[in-house]
Amino acid sequence: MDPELKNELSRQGIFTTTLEELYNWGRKSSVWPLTFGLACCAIEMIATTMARYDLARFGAEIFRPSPRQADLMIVAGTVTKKMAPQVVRLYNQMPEPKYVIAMGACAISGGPFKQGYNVLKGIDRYIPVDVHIPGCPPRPEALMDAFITLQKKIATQHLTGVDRPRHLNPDAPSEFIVPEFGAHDLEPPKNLKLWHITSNSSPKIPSTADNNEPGKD
Amino acid sequence: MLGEGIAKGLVETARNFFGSYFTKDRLTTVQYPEERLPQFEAARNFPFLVYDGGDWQAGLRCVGCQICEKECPPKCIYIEKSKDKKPDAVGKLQFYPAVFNIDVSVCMSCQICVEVCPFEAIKMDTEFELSTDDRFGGLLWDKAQLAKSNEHYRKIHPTEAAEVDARLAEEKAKVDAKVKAAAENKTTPTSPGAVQPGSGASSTQ
Amino acid sequence: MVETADQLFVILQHWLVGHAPASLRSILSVLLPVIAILVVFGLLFAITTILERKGLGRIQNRYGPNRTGPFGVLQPIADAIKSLTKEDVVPQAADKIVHFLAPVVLVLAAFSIYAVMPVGRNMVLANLDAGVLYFFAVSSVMELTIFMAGWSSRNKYSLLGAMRAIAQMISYEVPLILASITVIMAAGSMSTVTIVEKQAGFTGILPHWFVFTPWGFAGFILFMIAATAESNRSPFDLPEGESEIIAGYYIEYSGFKFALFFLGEYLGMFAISGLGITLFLGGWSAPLSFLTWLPSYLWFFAKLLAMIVVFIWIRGTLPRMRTDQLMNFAWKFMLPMTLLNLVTAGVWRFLPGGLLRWLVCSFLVVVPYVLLGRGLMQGWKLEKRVYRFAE
Amino acid sequence: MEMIAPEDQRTAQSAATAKSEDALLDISLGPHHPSTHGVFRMDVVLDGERVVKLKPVFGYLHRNHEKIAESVSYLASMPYTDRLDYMCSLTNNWAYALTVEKLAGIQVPERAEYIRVITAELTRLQNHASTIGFLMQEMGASGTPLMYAFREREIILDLFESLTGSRMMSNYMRFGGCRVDLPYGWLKQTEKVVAEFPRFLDEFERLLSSNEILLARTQGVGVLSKKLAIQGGITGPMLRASGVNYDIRKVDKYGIYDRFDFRVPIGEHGDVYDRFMIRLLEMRESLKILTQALRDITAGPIMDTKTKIRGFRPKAGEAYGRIESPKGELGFFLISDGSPQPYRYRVRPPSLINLTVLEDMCLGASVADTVVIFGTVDIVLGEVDR
Amino acid sequence: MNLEKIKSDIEAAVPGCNVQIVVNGSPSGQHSLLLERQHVFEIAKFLQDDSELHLDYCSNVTGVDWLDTETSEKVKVQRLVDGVEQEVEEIRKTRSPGYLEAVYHLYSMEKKHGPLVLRQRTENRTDQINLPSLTPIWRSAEFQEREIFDLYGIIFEGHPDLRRILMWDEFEDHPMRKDYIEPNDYEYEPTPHDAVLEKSMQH
Amino acid sequence: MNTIFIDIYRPIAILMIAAVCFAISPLVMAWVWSKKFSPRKPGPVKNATYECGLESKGAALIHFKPEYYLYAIVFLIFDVEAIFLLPFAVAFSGLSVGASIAMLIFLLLLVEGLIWTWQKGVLTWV
Amino acid sequence: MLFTIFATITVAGAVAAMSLRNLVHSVLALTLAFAGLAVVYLQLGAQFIGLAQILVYVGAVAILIVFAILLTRDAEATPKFIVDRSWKSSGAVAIASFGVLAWAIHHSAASRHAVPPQPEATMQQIGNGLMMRFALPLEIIGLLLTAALIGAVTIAIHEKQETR
Amino acid sequence: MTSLASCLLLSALLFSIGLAGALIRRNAILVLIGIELMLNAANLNFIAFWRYGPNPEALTGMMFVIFSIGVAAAEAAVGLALIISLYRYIKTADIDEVNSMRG
Repeated sequence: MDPELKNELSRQGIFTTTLEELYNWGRKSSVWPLTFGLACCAIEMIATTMARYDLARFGAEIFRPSPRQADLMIVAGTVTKKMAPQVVRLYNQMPEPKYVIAMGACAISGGPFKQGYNVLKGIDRYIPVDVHIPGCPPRPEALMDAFITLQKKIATQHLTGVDRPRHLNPDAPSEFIVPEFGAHDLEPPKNLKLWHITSNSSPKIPSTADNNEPGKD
Repeated sequence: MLGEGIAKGLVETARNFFGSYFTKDRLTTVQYPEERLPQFEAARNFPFLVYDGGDWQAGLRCVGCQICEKECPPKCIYIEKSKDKKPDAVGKLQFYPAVFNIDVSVCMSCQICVEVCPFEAIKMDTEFELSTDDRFGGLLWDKAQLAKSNEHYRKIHPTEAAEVDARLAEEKAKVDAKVKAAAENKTTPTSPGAVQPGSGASSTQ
Repeated sequence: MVETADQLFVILQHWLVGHAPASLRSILSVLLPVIAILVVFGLLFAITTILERKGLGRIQNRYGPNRTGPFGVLQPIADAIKSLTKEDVVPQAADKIVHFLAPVVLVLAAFSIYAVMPVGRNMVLANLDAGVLYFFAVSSVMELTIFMAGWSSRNKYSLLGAMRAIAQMISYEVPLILASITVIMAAGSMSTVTIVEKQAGFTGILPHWFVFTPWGFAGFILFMIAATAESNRSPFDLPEGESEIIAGYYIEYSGFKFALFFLGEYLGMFAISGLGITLFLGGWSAPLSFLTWLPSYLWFFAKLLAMIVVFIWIRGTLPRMRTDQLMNFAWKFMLPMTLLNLVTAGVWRFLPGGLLRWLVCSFLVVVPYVLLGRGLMQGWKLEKRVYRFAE
Repeated sequence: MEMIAPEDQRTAQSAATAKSEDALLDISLGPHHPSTHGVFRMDVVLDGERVVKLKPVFGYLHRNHEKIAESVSYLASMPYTDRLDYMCSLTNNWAYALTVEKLAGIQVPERAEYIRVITAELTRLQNHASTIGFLMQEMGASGTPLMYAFREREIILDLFESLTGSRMMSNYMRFGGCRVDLPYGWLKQTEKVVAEFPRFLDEFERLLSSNEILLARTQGVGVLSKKLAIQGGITGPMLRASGVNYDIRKVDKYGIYDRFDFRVPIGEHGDVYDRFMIRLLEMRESLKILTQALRDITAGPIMDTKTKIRGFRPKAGEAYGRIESPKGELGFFLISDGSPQPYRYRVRPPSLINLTVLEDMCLGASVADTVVIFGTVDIVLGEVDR
Repeated sequence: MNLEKIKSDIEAAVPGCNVQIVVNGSPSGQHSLLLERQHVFEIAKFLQDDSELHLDYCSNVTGVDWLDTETSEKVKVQRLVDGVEQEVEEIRKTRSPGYLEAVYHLYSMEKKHGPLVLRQRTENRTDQINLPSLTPIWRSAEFQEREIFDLYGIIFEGHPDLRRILMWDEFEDHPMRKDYIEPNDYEYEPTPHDAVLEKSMQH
Repeated sequence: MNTIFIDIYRPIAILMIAAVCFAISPLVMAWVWSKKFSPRKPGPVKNATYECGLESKGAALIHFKPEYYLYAIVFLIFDVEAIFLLPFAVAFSGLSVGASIAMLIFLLLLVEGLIWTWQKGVLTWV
Repeated sequence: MLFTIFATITVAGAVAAMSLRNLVHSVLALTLAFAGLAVVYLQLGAQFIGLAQILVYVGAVAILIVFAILLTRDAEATPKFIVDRSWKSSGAVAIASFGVLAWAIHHSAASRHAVPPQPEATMQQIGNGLMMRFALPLEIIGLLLTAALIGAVTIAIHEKQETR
Repeated sequence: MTSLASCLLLSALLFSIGLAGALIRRNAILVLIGIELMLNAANLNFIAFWRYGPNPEALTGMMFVIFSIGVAAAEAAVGLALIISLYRYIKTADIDEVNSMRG
């Protein structure tokens, strides 16, 4: 709906919430995270729910210990290769719609521990991530910012149409391959359906172009 | 006696419950998006590059010496040194970073780059609202995103920035004096040929 | 005027029924209160969830949900919408039919209890002669549904939780019934309405509630402890002991089925609080004689809310007990105390009124409490300790 | 999809054979479990609800800290130590700095020592507070004690942030001192916090320490005998709760701890309640130290001027340094070959070694107790698995 | 604690044993005793039980990997033993087999002294990598020795439960060894570096 | 006779039917929603039994200790006792001392059983 | 009409209880049968009995059986043969007994009485009756319950000590 | 249509189902369930005869059922205890196997 028109209507006191908006409002106002802490960021995640920051204000204090009742997986901390299958399995066991916040550098890319042999270089190799929040660890406010970003993202999702989110699309997968432990590494080391970056064969060239290059001739 | 300790505990929680309506101590929540805690001066999150003056390309203090790149523990900085030189903050001709990327998805906010930088060029920002759904584009910051004015630096770390400014001014004075002395000795400037005509440094200044 | 306000809903019901076609009248006269029960207690559930979250928040020095709608009051609706649209996952290994039936039967049993709940003067759905027995009979079905939920999920934690739940609920059911029997003895009836009416009088300004007798007071305390355990509330929330067995018997439930468990649990809590109010706190009657002008149902719901607040308060304070302590407490403290209380209630009747009766009965209640309490504390070797320090 | 490790298969088989006899249930608590402090896992064999066997499974947070540290410079390991025991990064910093100082023979200025003591004791305060909070959470106390603990922790974290710039990952200490001097007004603020902290302790004690349910849940549970504690190399409050008087602050007198007058609380029974109370009492002693340190702190430099930050190359050799971190003896063992990177970098993690006796403490306890006993060990996975 | 005295005490208590003092060149002055594997158990028992030493607490167990190439580290340690004889050391440099080492730091909780550093060395890095376990004497070594087994591959004989501890059981390598090659999963590296690149190139 | 039966229990029956509808209607709504918009996507991992993120091993057939059963016995006996106590309690206000003593004896008999079980250690959860 | 419905539920529950393979399902079906029977009691005007039936049978006996099932673990793993080897003859006996009973009911004179009005059976009456006329049986049942408690516990506790 | 006859018929049906179950099923617990059903059938008879009998005021039938419930409970407790006891010894609740083991 046209936002101006909506404003006009709501100013006139007319209740104009469409089904889609109601649905999105319900989803975004009641996001129950999975009790799921991995490492350092988990403490900041806990701090976010504590009195000073109080994530509960957004209706998200019900940290559900069982994935069946959770909506949001906050991957808070380093995902090691030993833990990765469990993370993916937990994600798979969550019912749709489900969201993932990759909290902190480790969850996004392996972060400072990226060079470790047992550290997964980013959880988005295995599961789709909705919001990334960098930081090591991100402040509680930053996590709340990520949460608000997620809420905004949910609010703009469409119920029908081609751009509808994954959980409304019957063809989109809802569970992803769970890696297995191999002799040297995880098998497979990444989910190729999700991981779109091809191996940067010439790593000296950054993957994003620098626009404002003063010295480039 | 059975129940006494429980009663004590109940009194304690009740006191907190009612206290939450009266004292700030018992209601510590800061309602984040609207209310914010004041940032501490020392607070740090991710690095940024300081530039002087109005133009970020010209005023960038960084000389591309790659010390921070080497010292960065998680190796999240990527620098390509320029081939040419341009005058730096104190007016000395220096190299500058042709490419300066920081992968904030790796950065551990340890501030070591700031410590090791001899040019006061890289400082820690306090911005933390960086959540994005763009993993590959949104979290690799290039020079343009990293460059922030000295005024910004002064705003977030006033005490530290004042010290830095004083030190730089001193150095600049020293260099100026030297240049002056040199100019008195020789009429030609030190190395004007190094500045290429097409480079951003000379054209924008 | 006072009378009209008191009987407002009864009059409304009659008026509505009177305007309905004759063929529908009989059914409508039942359907209206039934719908009222569903709506009122359904709403109360919603209110309680938000009340609990905000109340716990305040206890914990924070706000609690306050963004969804004004002051966060729309939070339950958002939760409901979310739960409704959530995918329903039934584990492969689960016993699908029982898995489906468990929450439904739980809600069914929980709502059925309200049939005998007098929420106001002339406001009871069915005034059964054996009303209290009906209450216990129906609530005993809830134990079975919890077992169904835990067993059908085929999950180790859930089965562990279900067994804990049953063991706990059966252990506390006996004290619960025995504590209620004292009131039945005094009231001479099992009809909930009669019991409330027996407590309607006043001495001075104080009401004739059963809680204001030695055995009634002890019975009320015992009843409330047992009620907390029956409704699986903290500190007796072992069946869903989050820190131990993750989510207990409903670990495998998602979507609205999970919400139904929440609903059933809260309804059970309201019901048992309602029974406690009916039995000990004078049901719908006013607490002080000069307050009788307020409508009776208001008093009932005020008392119910007070009970809920106490439940929330306790939850916000106490850590959870352990299975063995819980069971020992039930059988070694609650059961003897309720039995003694039963005898006390008998003695109360046969003694002449006056101070002597009070003294004797108080003695009968307090002394065993002190002895048993001491004994239990010593049996568990609980003590405050003094520590030494090394320099 | 077959993911059962051979060892698991073995235990599964042995449990299966045992099952036919005694009908045991093997259940795993973790890696995703609300009260395993992250990703710890306990493979528990239950007889009814009694634990008959408990095998801790580690490695779910093995982040290769030691390997990474061996490939980066001495200085670059400092921020990594923050992430070891991420509840108390400042003591980790200190332990590492202390070891490098031993290795290279660096002297620390007096003011820096004071700052180290102050920050370390503040760290101890917030760590113990949150440990007790988490312990209560594991006992099922709906978050209230944890919230109170974190309320106080936030106040201390504010101090840390205003000093070091970060709430948790301080990266504050350097070989031969500290990174920055105390900001203006910090000492005053700290004094205020220290003066007000006892209020929280009193509140906590009123809320909990005489609560019958807590007494019942903790007294006589998870008893750790003095002998076993020494045998198992247990350190920290857990050791002292078992009746051993061993506090590295007193034994090694590292830093300037010999200047302060404080006592070491010693438990008698070695059960969960003792461990709980020892932590509470230690917080009071920490406050004493803090009061003295804040009173006595001297002006002066905060860094040893001879020490280089960049290009730091200690002589070849090795050193083992240890401090009393809130969780126990935190040691670092460094072997230098003269290059800018340590040849061997080893962390002696108190959390891991305190878990040695976990099974002994938990045998015969119920699942609920197991969780609580585990809570009193006070581990942080970052340190256990590194 | 006087290391020489301890050495002589040990040699008196455990006849026939051969204990060397390994001198530490750093200012820390923590010199260590190198034990040979036949008598380790008796020596450890003696250290624990001796009324004067009473080293009842094994604080730290460390695995160290010394490569068998002609590394300067190895030689430097040797040089410090020999002091000034640098020419002799050059000759020795031609063949210096690597070995794995386990370092124990012992303290006494009773007497409050320490540390005493013990070392055990394997014969080489490939096949003869067994060492006697000290877990039966100091239980605190249990997880640490398991960790060394996991990360360095030293097989501790007599350890009650020698399994991998940090890595998964299917894992075959010993990642803390100096010659371990990490799996190549640096497909995405926005800030590529020499060290990282090298690692990638190794595959 | 049916009329009396219907009069008494019809409200309860309607309440029960309404309660079932109350419980099932959201489930039906959820089902309709899933049909219309958000398809259910079962899968082998998603529908596997949850076990702390690990693959579930072994069947969830927990063999419980006999304690549970002992408690159940005691509970059953006291439950039945309550059945006898309830009519007594209703009639209590009109009863003589003798009848009350009869009930007391009945109670004492059961209390004796309780004490016996207590001493046997049945009531001690292990 | 209503009677037929509840009778059908009861019989269906009973049949299901006796024929389902899974024992827990059997118990759940059994509770259904008990509940149906309780409704029949209510219908016959015996409110107290009907509710007591639910309280005791659904609330307690069913739980007891569930515990027993879970204690005898292999019972839950459904065996291949759930019926006796001599099921044919046993079934015949059952059918025959039903035939005889049905025949007797059909031909009994009792069933041709006029239906008397609903008798009064208030709790008050039951209580008075129990305490006056049936005081002795009450004591005896008390004794029986105590004996059953002690007996059952003795049988079960024997095991308990053995397993220790 | 409710009448004594239909009550009795229901009772007979329940009794036969219980009997059939008790005879046919192999599991001892189910046998006990069958017996429990038969007891209930008897209870139903008592209630039916009390309701339709000549002297309902006496409450005899009802009292009988109250006591019968008590007896049934006691029976169930002891019976199941026996089954559990048996199971403990010979690890089966299967009556056939119990028989075969006894020879």
